[in-house]
Amino acid sequence: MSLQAILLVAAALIGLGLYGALSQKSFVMLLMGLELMLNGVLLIVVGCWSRSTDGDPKGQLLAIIVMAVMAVDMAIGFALVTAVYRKRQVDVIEGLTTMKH
Amino acid sequence: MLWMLVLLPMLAGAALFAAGSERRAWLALVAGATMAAMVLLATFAAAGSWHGELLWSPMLVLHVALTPLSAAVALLVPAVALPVLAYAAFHEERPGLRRLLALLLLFVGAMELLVIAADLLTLLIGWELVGACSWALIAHQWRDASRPASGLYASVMTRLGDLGMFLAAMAAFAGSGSFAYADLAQLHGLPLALLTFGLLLSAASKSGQLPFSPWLFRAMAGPTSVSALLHAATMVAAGAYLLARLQPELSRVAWFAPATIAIGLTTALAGGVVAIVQSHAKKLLAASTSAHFGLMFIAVGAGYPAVAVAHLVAHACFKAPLFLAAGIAGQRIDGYTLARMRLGHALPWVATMSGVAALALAGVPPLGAAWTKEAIAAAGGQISPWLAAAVLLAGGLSAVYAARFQGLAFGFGDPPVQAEPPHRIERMAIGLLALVTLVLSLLWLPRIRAALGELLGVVWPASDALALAASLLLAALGLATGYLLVRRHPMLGQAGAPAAVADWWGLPTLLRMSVSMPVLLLASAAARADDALIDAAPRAVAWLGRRTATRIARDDDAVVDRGVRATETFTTALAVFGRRLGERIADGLPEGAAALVSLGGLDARRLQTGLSQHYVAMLAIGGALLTVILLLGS
Amino acid sequence: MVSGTDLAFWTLAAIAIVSGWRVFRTDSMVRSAFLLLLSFIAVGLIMLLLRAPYLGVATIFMMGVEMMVMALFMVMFMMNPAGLNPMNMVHQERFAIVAGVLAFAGLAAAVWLTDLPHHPLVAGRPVIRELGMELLGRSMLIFETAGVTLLATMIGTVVLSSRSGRFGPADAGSLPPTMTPGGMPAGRIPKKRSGGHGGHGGHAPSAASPTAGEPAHGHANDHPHQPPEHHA
Amino acid sequence: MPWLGTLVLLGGSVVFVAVIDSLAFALIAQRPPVNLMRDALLAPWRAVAVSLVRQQNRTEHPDRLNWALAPALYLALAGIGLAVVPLAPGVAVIDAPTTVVLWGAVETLTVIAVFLHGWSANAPLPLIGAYRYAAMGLPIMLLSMFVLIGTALPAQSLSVVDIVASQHDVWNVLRQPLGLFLFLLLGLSLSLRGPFDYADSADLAGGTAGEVSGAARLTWQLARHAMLVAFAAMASSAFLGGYLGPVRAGPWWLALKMLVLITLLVGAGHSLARLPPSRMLTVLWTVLLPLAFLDLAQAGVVALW
Repeated sequence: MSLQAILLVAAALIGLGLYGALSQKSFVMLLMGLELMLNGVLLIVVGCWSRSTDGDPKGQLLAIIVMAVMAVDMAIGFALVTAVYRKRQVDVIEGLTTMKH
Repeated sequence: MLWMLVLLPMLAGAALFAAGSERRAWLALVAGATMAAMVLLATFAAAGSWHGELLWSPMLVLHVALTPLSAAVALLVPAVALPVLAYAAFHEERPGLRRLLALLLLFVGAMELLVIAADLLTLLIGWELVGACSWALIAHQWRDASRPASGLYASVMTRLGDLGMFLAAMAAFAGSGSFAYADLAQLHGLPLALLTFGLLLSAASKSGQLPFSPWLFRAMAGPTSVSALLHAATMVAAGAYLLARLQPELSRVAWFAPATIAIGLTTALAGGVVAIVQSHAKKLLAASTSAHFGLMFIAVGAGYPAVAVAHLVAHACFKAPLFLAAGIAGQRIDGYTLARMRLGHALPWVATMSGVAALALAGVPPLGAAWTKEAIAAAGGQISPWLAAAVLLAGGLSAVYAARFQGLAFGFGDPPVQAEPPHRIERMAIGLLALVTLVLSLLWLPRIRAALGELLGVVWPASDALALAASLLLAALGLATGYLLVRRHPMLGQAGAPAAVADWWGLPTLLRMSVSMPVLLLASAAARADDALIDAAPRAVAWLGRRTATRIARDDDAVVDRGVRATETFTTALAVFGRRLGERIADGLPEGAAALVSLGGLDARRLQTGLSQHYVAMLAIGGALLTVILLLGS
Repeated sequence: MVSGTDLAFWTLAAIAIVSGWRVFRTDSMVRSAFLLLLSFIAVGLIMLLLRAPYLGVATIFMMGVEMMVMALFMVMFMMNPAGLNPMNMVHQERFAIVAGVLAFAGLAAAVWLTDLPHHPLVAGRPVIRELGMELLGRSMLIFETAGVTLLATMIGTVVLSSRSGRFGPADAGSLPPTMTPGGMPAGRIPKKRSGGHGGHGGHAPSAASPTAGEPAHGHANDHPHQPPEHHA
Repeated sequence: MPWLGTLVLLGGSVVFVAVIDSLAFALIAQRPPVNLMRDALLAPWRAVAVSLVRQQNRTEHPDRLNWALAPALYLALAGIGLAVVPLAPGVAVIDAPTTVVLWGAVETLTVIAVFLHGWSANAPLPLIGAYRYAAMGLPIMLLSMFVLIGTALPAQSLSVVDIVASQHDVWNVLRQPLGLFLFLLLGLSLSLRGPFDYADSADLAGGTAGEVSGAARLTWQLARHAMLVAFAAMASSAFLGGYLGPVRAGPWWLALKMLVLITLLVGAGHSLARLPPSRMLTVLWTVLLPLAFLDLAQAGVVALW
């Protein structure tokens, strides 16, 4: 279980997440893609903390912050989805066409 | 524990402000209870000789401690503030009342800090806090634009003196490496002289001595209770108290005593005359404050700080009720012009109490203030009989304006207009202070006086029967003169020369004439000299340069012209060529660029699809590009 | 030679990646959510292997809640509530695949080409205590900032998702779509206004309680924001 | 061998739960006299036998995998929950420094297990039960975590072993009396019981378990009982001093406390009425959750003092 292996797994998760975020039509699935990417980020942080920092507690702190970011991302994402749904009865990305000048 | 004396009112002020209630009774209760607690605390502190230290940094330690003298003042401050604050809660206007009370509490706390300070740094902190609070208090009714200006004026005036305080603190630190009073004894020579100069300057400015006196008039813009507190026990008292507290150290400088006496005497006499001709009730009292603090300066200069403090206490006890009474009278007629008052019928209780205080101001035995004035005269007499005489004369002057104040403000004029009597609390506040003034009469009893002297550890100056008789005579004469002035010239000081005198002998104008105008004149003269002298050289150089240039131009025409003709021929040829090929290039470049940009614009517009997934994709591509750029950069 | 830890790691890594992939390859969004949760749990267990016990368990704990909420939202906003019909909802898929592969390749190359430092955690170090000390000690400000951010998020979420009653009826945006153009909202029974009793017809129905007393929505009390029903 | 002890405890307590459940049912539903042998001691076994021979139910197009896995997950979670509880000083199957957080994860995943159980049947009533349970389970889980943090404060540790040890002088129920009450509500919710049974309630004709029968239903009931046992162990460890007792600390004290708590919870589950879900949600978010904050603040003050 070398650091390289951990980072490779994280890279795979990030790649999968990016694929999901780009390819999914549903807002909620898009959010899932983002979450999967953050999952990889979390793994990178914890892996680097455990393997290359002598266990500096700041690494754990960073992981906690990443978790907070995940929570914020989810909450705001769902709130936006709800707001969009209320306004336009839309739950897929294609339905939202007003974002241009 | 001694810090509590400072913290208690400050915390109470903050709590009062935060609590948010505007009810008068509640405000009076909190402020009064705080002051009562402080009186108790100060008593315990004096009895238990408390002291405290606060380690700010290894270099800076804040000390507080009580000497007998400072204990007396520390006790006086809350004792006077108690009735004044209660009065303020019921007298002042409703808007901002909570802020006023909170600030007053803060003010009292700052004053206490100043009083109990045992080193120059603590003193400086208290001093600055008092100054800041006074600014806020004078400018309390800020909706009237003139009041913040007055506050600023007073603040700047006293801040000028504060520079002296900074100078003193720096000198002390430079000389002894410490701020503590206890280490001031190590100072010698220049640092000691600087310390004395600085402290004298700041004390004179705070205590409204000449030439700083005018700020006291401007300070009258504040509410009545603020004036009462300012003049009786805080702020103004700080100057005289400071000199009395540090007199042993300062008197080691030879010129300290003469300088102090000179300042004090000038202010006492000039202030007395100003008060006599003043037509504004509060300003009359303000001028009298300056005069009486001048007397205290004399006592300190003569080497009797305890006498100065005794007079400070007596003065606080009669000046506060006078201000409070003036406030009630002023509220009744909506202004402070003495000639319009004559409220003896309308306000019998207030008039009586004010009468007691006015007698004390006049220095009529057996009131305590008379004895302290005698003591100052006796102290002065030890230096020179003339000084004693001058003090007695100043006392006579105060009898004149005391009689004038009482006669004009609370004389019996027109029958009273039916109006609501002052609030019970207001009357009680004045009554309480007048009662204390009466109680101070006990000072005439030798046994009490001896006991007090023992308590304070001082010897009172020996009194002189002749001086006492002269004083009585002068007081009687003064009262008679004042009465006559009331009868014959009620309008005195409203116009003409007396009016000019009433404004501190035109000192503010004088300051303007003697300081600002000369500076301006000097500046313009300097500018003119600059033009005439310094500009001459550049002008000469310029003239020379012009001459040379003309010469060179004339010589060169021949040579240069030939070259120009040749150039013309060449240029013509070039232009003919350019018309054929250049035209095409010059047109083609911008047009081609414009076509490209418009194409790019159209393409860029196509990017804006309004579909989020495309934006997300662009974000991803942008992120990737950024990464590549960063990689290439490293 | 393969140790037990290595074996566990590779197993968990495989679970994390495969379930992460299946998230976007399953027909049901609920299954997607729980597959994502499985991926998170696998990563959390990997964290346990990396001697980060608090972070690992906290990840599982937090993601459990988050994915439950996510599943609820899925069901709320998608076509088939139970999520058991086949479906494929993707766009620009080729581009997405290329982007994902490129991202992985780039990151993998970076990992491969970098000389990674190796200062592993010393065994027996009190990592949880250290984390606590860090959070409530030197990095208090950061931690508090995160807290304030979360608070702001809560407020923002409520503001964004609550009904806005300012420009029209309170439920103007939350009515279900119509089945026919210009028709009634789906699932609504038109209010019968029989004038038989009393006959004061000027009494407009209150917009605040549009569903009150409608038997078709008797169970709507459980779900204040009833999802639209698609009878496709 | 702590795991063996834990297993014994689990088995015994599950039987006890079944018996006491039947007894309570008999006492409430039937007229006395109750035949103790028939109605309490043998009734559970009879139910087991009936379940085993009954045919498996089928629905249209269910999610078979999750349907089968959900009861197993539920049972496994109950096992993990019980495993963090120490049987004697320092003796627990899982003795890690973060077992309280692990218990929180168990609570969370329980919500998911129940949701999956209802959802995967692909039938309306189980699905409604699943939704309702998810809506109820999240706030009550939040609440329980606040309460549990309150018990971790005096121990200055996130380990259940340390929490029990910290109650040597005074039990946590005395330090935060409100906490035990709030925590017991979680127990009702975790084991789908009584006033907090929004998943499998009778008004949904059995809710998430409405479409299962036979061995699958048996497993599900077993898991419910096991979860109640795990919860009782956790509650008695976190609030009532676990294995600690006046004389000779040991697992018997834990067992005794668990029996008391189980009896209490079963009784409450049978005798208390259920609120409508919307009202219960209001109560949870606006009354009970603030109460949990209050409890945590109070526990904090006590811990500091």
